[in-house]
Amino acid sequence: MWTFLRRRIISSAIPLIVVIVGVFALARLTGNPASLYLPLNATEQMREDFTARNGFDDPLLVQMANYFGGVLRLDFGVSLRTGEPAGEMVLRAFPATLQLAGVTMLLAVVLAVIVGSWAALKPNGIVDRISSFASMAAASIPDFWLAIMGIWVFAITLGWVPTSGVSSPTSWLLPIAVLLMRPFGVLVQIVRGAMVTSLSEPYIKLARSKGASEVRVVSRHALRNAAAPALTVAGDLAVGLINGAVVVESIFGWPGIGKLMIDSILQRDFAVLQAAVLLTAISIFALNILIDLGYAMLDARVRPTTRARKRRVTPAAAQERKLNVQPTR
Amino acid sequence: MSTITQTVSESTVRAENKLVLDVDGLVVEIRTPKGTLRAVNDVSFQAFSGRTIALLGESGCGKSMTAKAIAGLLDPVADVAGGEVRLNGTDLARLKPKERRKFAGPELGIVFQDALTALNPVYTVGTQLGEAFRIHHGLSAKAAKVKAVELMRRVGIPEPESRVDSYPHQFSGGMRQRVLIAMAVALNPRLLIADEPTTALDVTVQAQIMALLRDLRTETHMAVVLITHDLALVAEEADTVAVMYAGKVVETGPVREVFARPHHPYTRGLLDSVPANIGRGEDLKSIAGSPPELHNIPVGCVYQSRCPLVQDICRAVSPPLEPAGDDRAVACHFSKELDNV
Amino acid sequence: MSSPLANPQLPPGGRSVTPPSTEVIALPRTLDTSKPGLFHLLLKDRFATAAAIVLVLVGLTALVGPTLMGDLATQQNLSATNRPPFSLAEGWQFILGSDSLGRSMLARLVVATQTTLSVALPAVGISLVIGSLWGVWAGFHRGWRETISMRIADVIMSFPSLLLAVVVLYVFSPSAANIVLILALTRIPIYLRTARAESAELQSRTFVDAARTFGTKPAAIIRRHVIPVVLPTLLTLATLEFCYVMLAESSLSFLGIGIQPPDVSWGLMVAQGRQYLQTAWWLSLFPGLAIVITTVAANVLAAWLRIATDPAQRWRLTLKHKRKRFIARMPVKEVA
Amino acid sequence: MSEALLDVRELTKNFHVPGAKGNNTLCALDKINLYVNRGETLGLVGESGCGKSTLARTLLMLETPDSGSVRFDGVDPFGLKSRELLAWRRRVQMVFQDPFASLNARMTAGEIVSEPWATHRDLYPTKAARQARLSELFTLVGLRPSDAGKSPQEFSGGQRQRIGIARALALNPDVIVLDEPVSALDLSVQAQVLNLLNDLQQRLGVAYIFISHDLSVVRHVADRVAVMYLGRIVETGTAEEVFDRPSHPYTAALMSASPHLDVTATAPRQRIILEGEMPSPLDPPSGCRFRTRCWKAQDICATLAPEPRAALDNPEHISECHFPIEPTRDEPEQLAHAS
Amino acid sequence: AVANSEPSTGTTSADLVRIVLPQEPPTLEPCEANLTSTGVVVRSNITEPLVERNPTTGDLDPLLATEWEATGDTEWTFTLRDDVTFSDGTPFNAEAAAFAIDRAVNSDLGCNVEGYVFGDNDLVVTAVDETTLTVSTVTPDPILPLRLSFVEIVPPSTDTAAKVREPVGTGPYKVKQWDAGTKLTLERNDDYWGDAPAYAEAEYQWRAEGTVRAAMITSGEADLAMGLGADDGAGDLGLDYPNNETVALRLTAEIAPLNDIRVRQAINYAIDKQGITDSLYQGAHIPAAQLVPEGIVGHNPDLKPWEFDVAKASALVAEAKADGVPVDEKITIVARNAQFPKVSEMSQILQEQLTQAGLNVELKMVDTSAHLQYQLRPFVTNEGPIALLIQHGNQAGDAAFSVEQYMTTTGAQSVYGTPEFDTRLTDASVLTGDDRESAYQDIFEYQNEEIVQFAFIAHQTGVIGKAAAVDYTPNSSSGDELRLAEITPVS
Ligand SMILES: Nc1ncnc2c1ncn2[C@@H]1O[C@H](COP(=O)(O)OP(=O)(O)OP(=O)(O)O)[C@@H](O)[C@H]1O
Ligand SMILES: Nc1ncnc2c1ncn2[C@@H]1O[C@H](COP(=O)(O)OP(=O)(O)OP(=O)(O)O)[C@@H](O)[C@H]1O
Ligand SMILES: [Mg+2]
Ligand SMILES: [Mg+2]
Repeated sequence: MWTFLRRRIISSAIPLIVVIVGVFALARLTGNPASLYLPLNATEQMREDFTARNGFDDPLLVQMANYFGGVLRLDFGVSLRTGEPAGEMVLRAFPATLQLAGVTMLLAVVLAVIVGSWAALKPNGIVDRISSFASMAAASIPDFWLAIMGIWVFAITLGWVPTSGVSSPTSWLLPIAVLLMRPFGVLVQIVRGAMVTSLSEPYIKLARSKGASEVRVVSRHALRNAAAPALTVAGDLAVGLINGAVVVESIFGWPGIGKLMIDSILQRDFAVLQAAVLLTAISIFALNILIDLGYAMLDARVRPTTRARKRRVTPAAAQERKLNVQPTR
Repeated sequence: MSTITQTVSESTVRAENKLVLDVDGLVVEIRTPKGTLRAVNDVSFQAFSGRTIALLGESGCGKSMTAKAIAGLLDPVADVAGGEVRLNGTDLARLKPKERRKFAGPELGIVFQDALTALNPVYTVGTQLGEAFRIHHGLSAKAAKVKAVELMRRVGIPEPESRVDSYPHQFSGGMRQRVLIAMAVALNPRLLIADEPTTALDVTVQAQIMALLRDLRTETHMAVVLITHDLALVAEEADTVAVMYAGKVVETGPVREVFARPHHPYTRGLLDSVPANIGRGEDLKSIAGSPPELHNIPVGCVYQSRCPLVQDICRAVSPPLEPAGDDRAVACHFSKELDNV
Repeated sequence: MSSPLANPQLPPGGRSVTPPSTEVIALPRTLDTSKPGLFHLLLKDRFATAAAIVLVLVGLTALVGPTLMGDLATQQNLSATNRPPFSLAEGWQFILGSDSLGRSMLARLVVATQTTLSVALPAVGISLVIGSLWGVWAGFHRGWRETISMRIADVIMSFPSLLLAVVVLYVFSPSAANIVLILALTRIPIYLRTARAESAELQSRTFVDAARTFGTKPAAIIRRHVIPVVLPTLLTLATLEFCYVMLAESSLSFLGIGIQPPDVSWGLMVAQGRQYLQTAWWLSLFPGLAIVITTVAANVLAAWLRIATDPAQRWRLTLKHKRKRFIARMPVKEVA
Repeated sequence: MSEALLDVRELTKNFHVPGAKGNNTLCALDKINLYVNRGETLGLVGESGCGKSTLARTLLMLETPDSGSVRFDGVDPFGLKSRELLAWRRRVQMVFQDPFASLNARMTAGEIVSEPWATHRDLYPTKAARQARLSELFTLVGLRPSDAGKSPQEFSGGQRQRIGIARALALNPDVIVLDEPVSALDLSVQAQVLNLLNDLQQRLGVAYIFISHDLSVVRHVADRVAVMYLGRIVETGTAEEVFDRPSHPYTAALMSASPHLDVTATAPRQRIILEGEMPSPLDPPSGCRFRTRCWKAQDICATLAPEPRAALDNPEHISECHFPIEPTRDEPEQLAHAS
Repeated sequence: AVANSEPSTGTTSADLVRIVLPQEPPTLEPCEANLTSTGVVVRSNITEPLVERNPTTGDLDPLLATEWEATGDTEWTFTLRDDVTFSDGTPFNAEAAAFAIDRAVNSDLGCNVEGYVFGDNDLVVTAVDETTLTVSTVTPDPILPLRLSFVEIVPPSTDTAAKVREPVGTGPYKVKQWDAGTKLTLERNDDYWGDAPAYAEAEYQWRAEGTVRAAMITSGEADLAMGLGADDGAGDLGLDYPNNETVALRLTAEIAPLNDIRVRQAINYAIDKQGITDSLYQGAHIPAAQLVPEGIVGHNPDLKPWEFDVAKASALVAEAKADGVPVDEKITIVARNAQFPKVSEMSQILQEQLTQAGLNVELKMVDTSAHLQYQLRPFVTNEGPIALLIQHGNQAGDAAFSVEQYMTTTGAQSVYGTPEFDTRLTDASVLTGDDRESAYQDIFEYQNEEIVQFAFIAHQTGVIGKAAAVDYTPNSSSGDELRLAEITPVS
């Protein structure tokens, strides 16, 4: 496992550098931030001073070299906007995002597993149809709209939760509910598909042949096998949450990394942007590695080259095989 | 056809062989886009303790469907539409799922056709072997594991203590098949259904597995329903045979007699297709054509399109399975004439 | 087996009198054609039919809507702003109310359909084509091509797409084409990864090996054997992505970097209507509904299409509801 | 032997198995020697995983060998460049085991059979010529030319295998490698396909390498037989020699293990039931590879790999064993059953 | 006096006033307090200037300085209070004042105040004694005290090399805690020299969405919400106040077709100012005729907004066209996203109305950074004629601040001027009293008649959401400096 980890970490390093270099270059394309940070009638001299002070007049490669040199010393530069070290700002914002994303994903997975499994028990049944519609609709509502609706209904009209902020435990409810929608909607589809597949696998019949109850069959046999595809998709969705809860964070005043990132983009606060991207990219790569580990834990198979002699493949058997590999929706 | 089954039973009940399974007029229907079709059409046979009955037939003739119907494990698209499946006198087909589960394991064990994929890949072999004890005897995980080791030893898996924590993929095909058999016989069922237990295996392993099954049968005196398409295997392993064609049983009887003197042209055709009996370079006698599609079964005899003896009556009237000598029965209008062809 | 002759399945008159009627099961003769037509199948599924109708309507709206209502959609009337919907007092064009500049909501929704689709469809299309071809190529050849492609996918996935949006939209110009570009670029990895996985699996299939034994070139094998097989999966994915892209476009609008007024898209309408949520809910609700309905319809239809075009799954669509238990248990003779 | 159509010498193929612990080199083919003459059938038998398919795939250049040589009509195909290679491709074709997996379900039967011509355009340059040849091929393998428009799902297993055979014949090859062509088929269909193959050989003079694990089938079709075990050919000879007077214990065990349709036998047959299973090719036994399951194994078998040895009475009957079975002395009863 | 059932968060007590801002202050650096986002928290709360402009009367009131007078052409002398200490205990004296002015105006910090209020020239600041301070300029500056009202006084311990995040000042409050990203709390400065403010603590939060800020007022989570729009949903809890901001289109009058004054006039005629204020701002905004609103020195009360007359506009365009002016040339309206409520709607109206007048108009919405490229020198010149939607706020109360920036030929934000106009402007800047007032009034009239660089739209009205539990009367400077001391609990 350690060799696996080492290999993965090494193989993630280059993409990571590419991401940072890309962000670095793209950010510089958005123009000199001088006018944003200097008084409206700043003189040419002031502009030049500003530019020189921040090293924006160096060739891009030199800037990059300086930056990476700093990163190696854990110096991520200073925010143009607040004058704070960018690293500190990012590390402060990141836990908020992580907590939000973590709780959201946890809930999404749990709910999706319950709803998805239930739907899979009777493909095309009434539960399936309803949950399919509902989850799809949930996933396609614009999040900011839902957020403001939620504030209006639950905070103002009903007064159950605070409108926004992080002041009390109840203030988690709305952001999570809003963020939950898309992961939940997508995951329900995936879990359902994987469960339909899993429930038609031969080992389910085997479990039934031992007299296992329906609950046992679903929860112990089908679910564990359906977990792998769901895990992969959940990983992708979590990446989305880590990278992009911008809208929800800015509406609810959630002091997270998404908000910080968009602010630093709009404010051309390059050091903060780069630090934020670096941190999120690292955590995304780490997440991917975790998912691979989780995958291995869920399923002991290393995809061996066991190749049974395929004798007498009947049309029905061929058909069944096909059914088994393809989730219906 | 019930008369026949009775005659069979009378002759075999002789010693200590008791009737364990009595399948009577079983009908299984499958709902498909092209309408409802009968994969198993009025199938009757019996299994006796300590004996092996083989269900023989070509691919798609309904063997597995019959097995699954008996075990109550039909796919959602298939239904038992008629007939009875009595296991020690209880009609399984009429039981509620919950009651039925009580039979699965202690009374009836089944080894599935797609054996190599039937084990759950994410649990250790020990966990899966112990599951039956946990379900039916309420054993703890630890006690179940002890039982699992015992079982593995019983089916001849070397070093069971160390292999009990292995995952299925770490086992070879033959070992997995042993595990599956172990699972099926875990609770000493009175009936074991083995659906093509060795089709995916090498001949050398097949020999091992069949030896194991024979030993287990002798040991626990269970009744075995062996499903296969391999004539030679039937010849060596089974006491009686039921030859199936397009969802129907076309001929039954003691293996030896049926193979020596088939009464049905289909049985005859099958025997003639075996290459071992023909020398190099000569043409084999194959059965021309192919089985009818289930959704398009003709009126009359199911075998009419391939039968060398076909006459007008075959196209109009389906021949019932009727007694034809000692312990034997055949569904053919012209079984008498067969020997003259 | 005490009384075998009392077998209830035997007709009372003995089997020689009446030919057993258990042989032929009543088949619905109308369904004789070996392949029920796709359209026919569609009509049998109420949900899929409804979805198809919705999509056809949306498509038609996008095509002819702007020519019919283009002027109406931009006609401002500052003295009749935020008129509530479902009133004919101002004329039929204000049946869905008017917006904050007194424009007809109906007309704007109609015109926005075209913009929305002309962003979402090309964005999905471009990323689908590029991602799929690339993924198929990478998966087919395995080795370094696969590794590098996957790393590139990683890079795109962990790249802040908003930055890209800001760069493209402010540094270049904020046009629909550029939004399409960004959305397409950032979604390429989705297809890339899926296509790669499927293609890597396919390249070891026997029929691909067979093609290799004729000396067929990889490009030809990909074209003939790989793409047709992965296409259904990718198309299903594309419909899910269609929803994502519409939402992403609306999020961009929320941040002010999406479709720029006076162009109008559903996403932009929701984004701009959000500040009127308490005073004029219809400004954001209707376009929001349009997004939801369209994506749900697209997904329902895609799910259906996938099953319908898959010979192995097609049967699922034609099944009637499970028969009641008592019918299933009826003796054979009564079935016939 | 020099005029053999296909001559394989010392062919070795290793796979690298990345996940495996310890040794990760899997020796799938270990110094294989065999030849095929024009118009004859070489049967290749052995248990699953012994390397039969790998050999077939290597002969078809789907895998590259690590060492050894393949000569086809005197040329080494692995040294050929594009145009010559394409020409060579025409002469060796393959029929696959699984008639369902080897046909692309999204193409029609006609498209499948004419697929090779898309690459070999000069073979039948005009559309009419291709059409004519297609009909001819369909007729040849016992299908109706009108079936060309159907998709594979609409055919039965035997018919599908016929399509596969027609596709292999499309380029008019000299050798067809048949990798378990009938093991997926039902008995009655198997008989039809075997008859077809026999018929084609007689008419076209094509040579077959017929891979199977079913001894009765091999016995029926093969002129000569090679028995493989764990990547090595342990015994070769004419079909009669090998089947009637097996010299390697493994061959004997194989034959003994396969069930027999012998309804006259009164007592259950005595059998050699081999212990255990084939060892992992990642970690083959030292010395003789079969020794772990061999009832005749002695100490020398563990230390010294047996050399190929010709039988006393027949130089073409070669086996690799320190203690070959002498038909006269050894296990007469078993051999009686095995024959 | 609680309007709404209280959710679990926070309580409205006399101890705490909760304010929600549109954005988090980047820093609390006093020398950048003229930036709205910083100043709204800092000014007159944490730090104080020497003198303070009364937003209602426009007069200068004493604060840390008790008296001031011009003691020469270019010199002003200030008499300072002697009873003031900074919140960290250091005493306030002329030394400290001189330090603070030096730091803000003469240092290399690049303070925003420096550029915004003082331009290029440095000041000479001398502490004569403990309570006397002289400030000299290079050229005579009649409004120097007004300018100095922007300089917040900090103790000499303040960093001179870098901007500070949490300053020390003499104000009624001091920073208690800043949970960056989440909230900022100020507490009462118990050593404050003046009257103690009503609230012991003030808590700032920030939400980007106007609707959310309004919702926090209605749900009782905040007492004051800044920067609302008319439709954000504050309802009765929203208080309108004139915020000194003026919205206008700034026309690149040197690029065809905008180089023809008839076209610029046509644009002015084409805009339905009243319609815009009525429909978008529920009549709260006032159609504008000049760059500064009432209450600013130099505002010309006689100027009437250009009448809305599409026919006239079209006629002018047609006339210009007949003279060969390329009126079909594309004119781009550039506006900044989220610059003020409904900026997008307003832009769309403008585009539509200019189009009605027969012009070819496109709309481009950009972000702040990009907007600044258009707004400031060097201007974007390669995109053809541009009508930039500007929002100008004169916080200082004197027209000089506006015209210097927007009307002189070299003004940082001025794209057009004439030498004659420049002379008028220079002359006006050194005048005082009524002369000054009428000079600027003339200037505004002159711009409308001869220059027409702008198409004025409206003087804006801000909306502050105010919970029923607090008393606060907003004034024209509320948006830039929200004086906590003026907030009191409802008794
Ligand atoms: N899910 C299904 N949908 C439609 N038809 C089915 C389904 N399952 C089985 N069938 C059909 O039912 C018939 C009987 O199938 P069954 O599996 O019992 O055959 P079998 O005799 O076991 O064949 P084999 O020897 O290949 O296992 C076949 O014709 C098959 O095509
Ligand atoms: N691509 C591969 N990579 C690694 N190992 C392989 C590969 N292909 C085959 N092998 C291994 O090589 C050995 C021989 O395989 P091969 O497929 O040739 O056996 P076979 O005799 O054809 O078996 P079967 O009868 O099951 O088809 C096996 O152990 C197999 O696992
Ligand atoms: Mg079967
Ligand atoms: Mg093989």
